[in-house]
Amino acid sequence: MKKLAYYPGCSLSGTGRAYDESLRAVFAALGEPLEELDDWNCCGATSYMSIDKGKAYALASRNLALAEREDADLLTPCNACYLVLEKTRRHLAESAEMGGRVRHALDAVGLGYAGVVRARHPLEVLTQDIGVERLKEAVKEPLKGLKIAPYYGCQIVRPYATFDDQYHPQTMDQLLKATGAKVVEYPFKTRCCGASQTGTLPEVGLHLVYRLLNEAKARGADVLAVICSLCHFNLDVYQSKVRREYDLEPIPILYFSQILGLALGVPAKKLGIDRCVVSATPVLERRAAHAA
Amino acid sequence: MRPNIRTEADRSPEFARWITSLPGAEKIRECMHCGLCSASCPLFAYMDYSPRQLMHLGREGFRDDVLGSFTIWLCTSCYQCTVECPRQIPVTEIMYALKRRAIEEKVYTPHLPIPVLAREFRRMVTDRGRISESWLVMKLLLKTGVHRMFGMVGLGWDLVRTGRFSLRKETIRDRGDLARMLEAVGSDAEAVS
Amino acid sequence: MLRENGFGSGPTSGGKTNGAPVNGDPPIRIGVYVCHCGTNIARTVDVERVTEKAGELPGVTIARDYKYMCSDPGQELIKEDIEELGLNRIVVASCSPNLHEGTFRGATAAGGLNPFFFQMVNIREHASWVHEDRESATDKAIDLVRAAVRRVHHHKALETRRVPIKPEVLVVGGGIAGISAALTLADGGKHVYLIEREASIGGHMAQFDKTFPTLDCAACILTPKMTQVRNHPNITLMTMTEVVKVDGFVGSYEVTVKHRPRFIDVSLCVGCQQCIDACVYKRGKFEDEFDAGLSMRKPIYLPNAQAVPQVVLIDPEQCIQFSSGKCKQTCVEACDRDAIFFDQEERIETLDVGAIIMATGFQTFDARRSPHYGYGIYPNVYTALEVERLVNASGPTGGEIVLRDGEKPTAVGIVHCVGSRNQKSNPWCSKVCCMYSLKLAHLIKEKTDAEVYNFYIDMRTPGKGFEEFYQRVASEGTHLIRGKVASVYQQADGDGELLVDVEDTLAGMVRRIPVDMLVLAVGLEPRYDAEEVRRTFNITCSGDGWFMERHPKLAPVDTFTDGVYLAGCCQGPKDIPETVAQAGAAAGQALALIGRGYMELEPNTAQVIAEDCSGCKTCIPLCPYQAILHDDAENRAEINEVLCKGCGVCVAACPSGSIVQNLFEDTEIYEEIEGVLAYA
Amino acid sequence: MLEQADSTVQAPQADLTSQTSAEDFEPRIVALFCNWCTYMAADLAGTSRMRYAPNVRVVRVMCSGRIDPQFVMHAFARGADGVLIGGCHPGDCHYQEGNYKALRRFRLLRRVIESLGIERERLRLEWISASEADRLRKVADEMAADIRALGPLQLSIPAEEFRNAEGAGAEIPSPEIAGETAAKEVAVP
Repeated sequence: MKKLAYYPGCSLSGTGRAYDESLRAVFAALGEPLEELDDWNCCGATSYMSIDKGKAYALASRNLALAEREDADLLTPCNACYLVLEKTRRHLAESAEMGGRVRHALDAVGLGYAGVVRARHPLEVLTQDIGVERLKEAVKEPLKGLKIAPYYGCQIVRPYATFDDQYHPQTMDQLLKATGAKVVEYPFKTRCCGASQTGTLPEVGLHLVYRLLNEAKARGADVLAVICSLCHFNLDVYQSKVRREYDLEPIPILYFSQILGLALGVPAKKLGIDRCVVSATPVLERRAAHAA
Repeated sequence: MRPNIRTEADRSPEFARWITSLPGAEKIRECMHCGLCSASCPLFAYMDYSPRQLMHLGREGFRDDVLGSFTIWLCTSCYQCTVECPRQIPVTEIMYALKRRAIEEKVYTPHLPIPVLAREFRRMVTDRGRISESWLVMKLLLKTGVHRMFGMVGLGWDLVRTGRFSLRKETIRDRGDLARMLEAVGSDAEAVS
Repeated sequence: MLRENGFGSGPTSGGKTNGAPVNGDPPIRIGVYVCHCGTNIARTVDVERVTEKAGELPGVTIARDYKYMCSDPGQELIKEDIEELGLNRIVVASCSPNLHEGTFRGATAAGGLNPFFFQMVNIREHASWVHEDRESATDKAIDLVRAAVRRVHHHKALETRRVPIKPEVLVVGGGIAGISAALTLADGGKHVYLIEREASIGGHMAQFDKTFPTLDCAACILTPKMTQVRNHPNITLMTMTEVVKVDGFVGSYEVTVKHRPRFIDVSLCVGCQQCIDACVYKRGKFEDEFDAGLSMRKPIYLPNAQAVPQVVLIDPEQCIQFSSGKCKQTCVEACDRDAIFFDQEERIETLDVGAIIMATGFQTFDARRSPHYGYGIYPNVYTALEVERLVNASGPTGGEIVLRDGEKPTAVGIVHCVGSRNQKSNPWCSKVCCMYSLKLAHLIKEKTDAEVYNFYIDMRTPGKGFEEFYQRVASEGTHLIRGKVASVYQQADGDGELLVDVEDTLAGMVRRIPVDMLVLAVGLEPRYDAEEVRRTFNITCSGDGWFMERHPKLAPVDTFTDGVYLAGCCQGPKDIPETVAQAGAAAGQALALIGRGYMELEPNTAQVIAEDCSGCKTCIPLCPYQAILHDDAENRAEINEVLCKGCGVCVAACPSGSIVQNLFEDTEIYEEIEGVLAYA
Repeated sequence: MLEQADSTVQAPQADLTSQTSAEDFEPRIVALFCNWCTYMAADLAGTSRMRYAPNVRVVRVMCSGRIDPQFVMHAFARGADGVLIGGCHPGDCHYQEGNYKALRRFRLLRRVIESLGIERERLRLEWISASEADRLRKVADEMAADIRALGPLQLSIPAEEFRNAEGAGAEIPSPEIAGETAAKEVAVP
């Protein structure tokens, strides 16, 4: 397995702290502790691309160059970061013009980029490199009785990810099943959560969030598992607003890594379970009581 | 309200040439108007023109209709349209290009928070190399109307309560390097109108 | 004359022989004719300049340009010039030799010359149609004409060879295409081997209920044809049979076929089906292929009610006797004809035929490849072929259109273009889906009175009576919504109801429509093994995988391999009347070929110049047709002209340059190369 | 034989020098196409109205296996800047396996021409089936561009030696010209 440099991205040090905490805990529990990429910078996300393409690619490529210096691939938990970094890698390979401009810019600060660094998502690394079997063996507290709706969001399956099916992705399903939990059929696995529109155009974003939550509820899910901090933000933090507008029972939103962490026996505190606005504790306690 | 009739004088051949010269966008000439982009778009419900109509207006050169459309600001880059399009039109990338051009030409609705977010985002990344989400949100609210902030109070408290609201200003070490890089990469030729 | 130069057969000098007598023959007098092809050539190539330049070339007596050289007056021109100007070589610069070489050889012969004193120059497909710049296209045309003029000096009088043609014809595939072709040939008095891979003939058409636009019953028109095939004295029908190898060439193909065991003696079984009743399986356990998996059958079964031959078969993958060897064999007991043989084995046979008709058909697009329609995930998403079986009175529901739970649907969506018109699956239009979707809309409406929604991109109804049918279905109140369905999902609390998201592009809005049945109008595509079959028969596939016709307009049923013809959907999507028409055309071509009894072969064979051959045997193993033998007494190679196909491999390999190929002599090729390179 | 050859290598050198200025240099490419696949592809390119570089001049043979290495040498000697050989894909030969023979000769021939100082880009073998008109277009365009970049063919060896190579035939190239490697290659069937 090629060395991985952990690229948390900006959200994971802010609103997405629980994702950062739980990922580090899970990888440590599996004997592969994460090493953070030194002095990484923001990938640029969708906003920067909306203003200046060249600068957006330069910004993202600095991270690729830093990883290349360490001969590592980037472990990228945020969907948006994953997409931006993969898109940058491909675009620089395909476009001689942009490739030239970006290399020139990297050159100006003594960096180089030959194009061998890939962005890799934890789902991919956990299912392909570490393997579901190894995870299964490491499970200490099987999550029997917990019903989970797996939500992948958009940018991880479209348009660049090749490690999973873009209509019916399975990697998170496999990981969650390995914990002993039940994965419910969820048709909106890859629908958009509204991204930053919840903040910029609340009436638009909230409806998208409502549909996702309502469907999960209707499918009998106890929790909704996510893989992206922006999805988490929308589904969790905005849930109270959604419930003010629509009739909806609360449903806690957990990062898939938090769920894996619980199964691996990591204490809830270390997984940031208490960082959910919609508390997951009642659901988890109910399940534990039921299982006992 | 603009009258629902257009003459040839409303068309900008330059705009049509520009849009079809974007990478992959020559394919919009092959659009067969199946509407997959529109029907698969999660934000369609709020759009004035459907993505399909926007592509068509673009290839016909109706610059003002396209750049003035709300649609381009609603795109969240979920790439569903790009993946679905039977004629492989890179709709999402075209949306990006349209946003860039609209910002460049300053033709978007004032007070529309999306371009403001984009600009503030850029400023913060350019200065510090990373985004401090709490600061970004606050700036956005200040720039686009204080009234929104009141609705956000409960939300902010939720974040503080769960330890997710941080006023720390995130930054990278080699800020000088980053600035030099962004300078050296030059500006986009595409944006020239 | 080149031979005199000995080892190495160096080329002749540029102008040395041009216009001068060759070996004491009369002086070379060449006529060059440059065709405008209307504006097809003249638009891009300066025909006058080409003609003028040609006139200046050594040996050229006359150079003319003409609007349409292939027309009667055009050919007449050649004929008259030969007679009046004493021409003895002809060059025509026009289209591809694949199109009109025969025509102009004919004109040359009509003028009294040996037809092989002719050379054709392709300035349409190779110049005017592929270039835009008039000057460079004209320069290229001039170069090509110069090459031909230099080449034609060295042409010789040649005779075509005649070889006899075997009168039998092989038809591959027993769908409506193969059936029609076989019957036409058999009625014409020719013996036909009709081979079919499945256990019954009938193909896809046998599965359909009604046919558009007339709504006549498919079985009623097909079954009599199938019976005719079985009873026709000139047709040998072989089911469960596949071609494994094809040797030989036009007029004399040797086809090796493999008969898969049926475990039933076809000559004994009368189709009474008592064995099926007696089978140890009390009811069907395996998906019935003919019913598109909507009903269950036993391991011993009749392919379908109208099957021809009316003979059962056993699926060895499913029958207990084969898996365990310990079945009670109740079927054997029940058979009073003693027709069951568990020990039947695969059998190989060789058929000698003069011509072959490919009628291998199509397969429908696998709807799972477009996962967003939910086929295979939601039970009430069907393919059109499944619905054909539901509608069919002899189908699994006796013609009732019902959902999996037996309920009648109240709202049905029909999605056009599934798998078709999409760069990610099949870019082509499958041609029949619009019409069959309208037909299903009509039948569903008639039988269930459900709301029917047809989701189409473009409604394509060009055909006799098609537009009228479209109008009729529209008048019946079917919702015709112009837009492609983007997603289908089943609501958690929706009673199995499916929600369909589609942009109604005419209204400019997205509509979310609940249906309880969704029908996917899957397109047509080449069969999964088309590439393998193509190789077996040495024919070509076009880029999209369909078998390729020799010429899209003028030879639509021929292939590039002489004596192999195409019928039906193996060449591209077609409806039934078109398929039948094409099958007739293919049969007609085969009849024309074998009816003549012989065929003329291009005289491009190779010969050994005996006195130059050193007997090194280099050429002998190279010949793919074993046409070269070694004469031990004389120690030299000898070519059997009857076996030689004229590839020229031996010519290029001969170290002593002692093999020559007619029409492609070294000198001729050298002159051509020099001709295109010489600066004017 | 030498006398014969003398008269063959007439003017190409002179002609070439007269048009060597880089801008207006248009490569002359002789294309030797088999009748069944690549010639058909060229016809299809025509009926499909594809546009490609006008530098290619097609000479038709029945099979790529008919192509005598001397045809190629001769084309170079007479001023071709490039030679393109087109045949059916392996396994698709109309005459079973003539294209394999073409491939064998091509490999050898490439070494020979390289040892004569002719850049390898100037000789190309492509499998193009009757349906691959688009591929033909691509190859023609690519080759024209590649050779335009190389400039006109300048033979770096004395004409006399070149004639020897040509006369000897590339099936058995004379070792002093083709080099030992090429000579060894002959021994491999």
